[in-house]
Amino acid sequence: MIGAIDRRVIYLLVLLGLSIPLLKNYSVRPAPIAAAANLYQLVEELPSANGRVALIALDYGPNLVAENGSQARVMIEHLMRRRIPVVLTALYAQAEPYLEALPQEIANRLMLEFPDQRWTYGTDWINLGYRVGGFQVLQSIAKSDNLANLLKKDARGNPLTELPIFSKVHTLKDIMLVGEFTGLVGMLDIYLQFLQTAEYRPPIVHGCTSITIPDAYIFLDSGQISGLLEGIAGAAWYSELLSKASPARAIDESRVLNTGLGVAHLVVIALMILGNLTMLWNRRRSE
Amino acid sequence: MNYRSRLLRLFTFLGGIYFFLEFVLPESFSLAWLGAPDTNITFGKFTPQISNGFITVGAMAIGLGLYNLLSIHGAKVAFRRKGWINSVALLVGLAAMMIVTSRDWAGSRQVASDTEQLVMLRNFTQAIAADEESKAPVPPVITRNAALLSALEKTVSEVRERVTSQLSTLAQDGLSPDTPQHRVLATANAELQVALTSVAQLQVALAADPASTSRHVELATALSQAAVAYRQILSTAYEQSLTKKVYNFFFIGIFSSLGTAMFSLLGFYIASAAYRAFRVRSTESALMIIAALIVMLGQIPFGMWIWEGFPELRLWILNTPSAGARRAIEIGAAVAGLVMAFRMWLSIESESFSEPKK
Amino acid sequence: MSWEAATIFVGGLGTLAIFSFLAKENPFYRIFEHLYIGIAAGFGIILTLKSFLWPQILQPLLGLDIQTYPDGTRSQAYEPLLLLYIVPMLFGLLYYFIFSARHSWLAKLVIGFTLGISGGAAFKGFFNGTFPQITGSFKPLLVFSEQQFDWFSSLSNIVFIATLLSVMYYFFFSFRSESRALGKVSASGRWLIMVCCGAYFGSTVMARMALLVERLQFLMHDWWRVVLGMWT
Amino acid sequence: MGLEHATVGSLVLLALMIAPVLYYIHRARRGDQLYVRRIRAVDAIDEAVGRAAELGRPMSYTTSITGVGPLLYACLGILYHIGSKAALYRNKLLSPQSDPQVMAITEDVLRDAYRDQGRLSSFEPRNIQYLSDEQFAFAAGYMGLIQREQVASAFLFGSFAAESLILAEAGQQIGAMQVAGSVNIEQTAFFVCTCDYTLIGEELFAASSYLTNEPVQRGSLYGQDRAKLLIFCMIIMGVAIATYNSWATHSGSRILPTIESLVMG
Repeated sequence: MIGAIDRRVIYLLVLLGLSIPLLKNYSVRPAPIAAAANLYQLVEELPSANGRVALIALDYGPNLVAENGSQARVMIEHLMRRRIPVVLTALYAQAEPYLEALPQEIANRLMLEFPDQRWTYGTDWINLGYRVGGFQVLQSIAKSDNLANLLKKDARGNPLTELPIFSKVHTLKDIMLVGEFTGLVGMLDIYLQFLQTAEYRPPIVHGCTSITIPDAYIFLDSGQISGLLEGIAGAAWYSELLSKASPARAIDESRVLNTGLGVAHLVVIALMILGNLTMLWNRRRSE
Repeated sequence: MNYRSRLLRLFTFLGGIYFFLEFVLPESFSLAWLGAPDTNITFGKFTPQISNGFITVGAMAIGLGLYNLLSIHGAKVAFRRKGWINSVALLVGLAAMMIVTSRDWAGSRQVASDTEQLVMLRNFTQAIAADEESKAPVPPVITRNAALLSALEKTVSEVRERVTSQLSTLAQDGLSPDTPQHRVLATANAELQVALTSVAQLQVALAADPASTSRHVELATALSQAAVAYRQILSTAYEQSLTKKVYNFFFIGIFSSLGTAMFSLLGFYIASAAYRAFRVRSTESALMIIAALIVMLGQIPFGMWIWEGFPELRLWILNTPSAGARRAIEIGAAVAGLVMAFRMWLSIESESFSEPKK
Repeated sequence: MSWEAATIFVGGLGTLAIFSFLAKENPFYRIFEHLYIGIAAGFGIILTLKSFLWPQILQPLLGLDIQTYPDGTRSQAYEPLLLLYIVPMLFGLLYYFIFSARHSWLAKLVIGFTLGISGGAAFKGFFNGTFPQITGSFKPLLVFSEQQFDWFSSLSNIVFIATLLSVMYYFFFSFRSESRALGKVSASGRWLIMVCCGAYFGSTVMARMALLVERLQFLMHDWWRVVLGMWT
Repeated sequence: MGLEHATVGSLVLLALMIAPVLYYIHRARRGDQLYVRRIRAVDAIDEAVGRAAELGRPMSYTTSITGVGPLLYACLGILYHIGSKAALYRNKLLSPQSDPQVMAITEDVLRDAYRDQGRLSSFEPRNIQYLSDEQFAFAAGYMGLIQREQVASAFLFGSFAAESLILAEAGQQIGAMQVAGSVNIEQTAFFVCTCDYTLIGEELFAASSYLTNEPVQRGSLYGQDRAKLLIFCMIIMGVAIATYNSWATHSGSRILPTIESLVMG
């Protein structure tokens, strides 16, 4: 009778199943994802020179960076290419380093791609840093008629009145798009619940991890969010569209990651089949 | 029911009353029907401040966690109980991270307070012009302009000195010219020099005509541009500083890599869960396995090779049956949560566990 | 070795310590577990100060955000109402009475107050969070698009509503029903929950594996390069 | 649009949902017998406590990253029950914590449980350990703790995120009997795969009324079912209206006033 396989053997199988494709940097074209294509179109058609900003919330930590990080990267890059000012913030403490590092990394890459152009802090993006208080922060932002006065300073301690981006931003109406990237339970709900007033509700687009895809679809279906990036698959297809639009763009890592994941799924499916075979084998042997 | 439990019920009620009233009452209402003159009260006017107050109450509790850690692990170290070395590692990590994070905080606040000098002068220039029109009870314009000029003199020279020393230390530390940081520093420095020269010209004009405030608007804009560029230089320089590098060593090196490593354990655990639990024993488990297989095949490129309809079917299963089940569970939990919130707020609790007995 | 290389090296070391738990709970894992808890606590405390208590409460309270101009006048007058923030700060200190057996009831006051806050806020939360979900479920069973009967959407809506109602019915606790039909509805409710669980399990494989793939990539490329750099 | 302030419709709906709860609590207090069906997983809690007592190994109870709120309040009912049994059988109950406020509340409830069993002297605050408010530092601490203590029964109740499978697998690896309950459907899938018994969604809220069998809790559960029945019928009505609108106009424009417009104004 085949005893159940020891879990350490299973862990080893998973390790081998994943490491081999990664060693050879093996990657295939990602599967087209409709929601990612619609979101790309939505960002493409945003008016860019009216001083209104895109509020990007990075509510993920080191544990979710693989999926949410890739999504935020492709969307912020698209906004920066279209010269739409980006205001970054987070209601999740662990997002602090990404709020600083991510836009700078994208700006550096864009500056390498376009040596004559500049993307600098204060004019193309600013970082409001991590804000304590969850829904109460969003409630105050929605209610405020002078955001610079309410939010006081950015993460680097500069008064917002000093930063060029904030010269035209006064109320919620000056935020023309909200991008919320998270896999945390209930985080998107508070943006949907509290970042709105009776007269104006900024369109909210969402980058979810694959575990929260089903919930995200409820909100997409009920119209509470206007766009969705589903896990790394969404980011990989968005990145594919960006590369089509600007061929000089370097391939980012979402493509290799997407392939590695495909292999990982096959390992899990094989284990499920193996589990059932062992059970059937034992049952037939015991009769 | 002794006075203590009555006091507890009162405090619990007070906790929730603000948000309840803020929801129930309309945006603004007048007490005219009470005979009071046409008072128009907007109840939610102080919501941000009151919310901050509520968050402050919760923030005070951070010491509890610290006390618990220090007492448990401190005792282990003091009495050399089993595994005391690990407690030493914990306490060292705690102390080191507090020091490193507060040094990093101080560093970035230093950048802000250095730039504050230029911003303060800009505000002062605007205040002189504004107060003069509004005839505010302030010292006469001439003395204020004189104070402004001497302060400008001192600050501008400080800024120039600081920038040159900052750029030279960065060059020594080997910040190579082709890095984006270097390019950003170069452009920021160029903008700063332009702004400072126009400030100098306006200083001369102001010295020549100390009573006028006609050039103050120009001076204010020049000072603003200088502040923005100066801030850019200082913050980019701070990124390369030792404090920031040590902070990154602890935060990115240990804290977030351990977090990412913990999360990635799930990759192994999900495989062992799939092997152990996904066995066809009943209709229920069969349905579960079929749904899982379809969804998995629908989200990987390889699934497409077997049948290109998988992503469609995956979306349908996620959108229809599982969305319906999920929404039913969520509605049920929300109703239960609402009822529990109501009972909790009005302290309609069971006799068993939250009656403070004598 | 530069600080960047040291950061990558210690990151890889920590990752291997965590992975060693897969074999067995061991001292290498234990030391990093405790280090991780200590660092997380240290970071959490300073972060609460840095991002909330100092900028939003203490700095305005102490008037440190007011600039004094060279001629002695001030950028803004001190707002005395800010002193009210002292009340929640003192009230929050009641938490520490939890440690004294005799006065622990004082801690109950602030605990009750905090429970009350989330209780009071739940009503608005229900109408903005859950109610749109309820109204979002009012899907027509017969769907027409451009005057044409759209059988696929109608079928999907019927399945959606049937699932929603049968799972909701499964969660009724106090209805006593002997009728076989209602028994069937409740049983199908449980089956559909299982389908939902299976679907979620499948969709989470992507997320879990995503990070494992990223971690392995980090170990194999970045970390390995630093380790080789140390030897040569 | 969002509902900034309550409309008349929303207040009426709120009253209609709360009224049956108050009414049935009153009736339950008066002593009326209200039928409430059993949930298998709730009986498993006592089974697990008994197992730990027999084996003489500790138990663990965690609400992981659940914050202060109605859900935590429901979990406290179960904590009180398990704490009382732990006091009765003199069995060690470990409770790793991730939020200082929740830790204070947990200690408060367990102290009451031990006092009500007359065993306040054997209450060990040191078993309530603060690990970390960071999700995965907590998970790392939890994994190490229950493996070193060789826990016999593990209870996981509240709202979880990704760390749920780590906590459940850690218990599964040492053969602990695990009873879990979660409001998040994503984590329920993992608990179903790794734990012996799983409470799904609002069964977690109902659990404390089974364990304590108290009139207030039973009445509240009974009334809550009526509130859900109201929503159940509202959905049926809403679907009927939507179907009629769609059928009558072949397009989807609205004739009959939708429930949404009534409530949201």
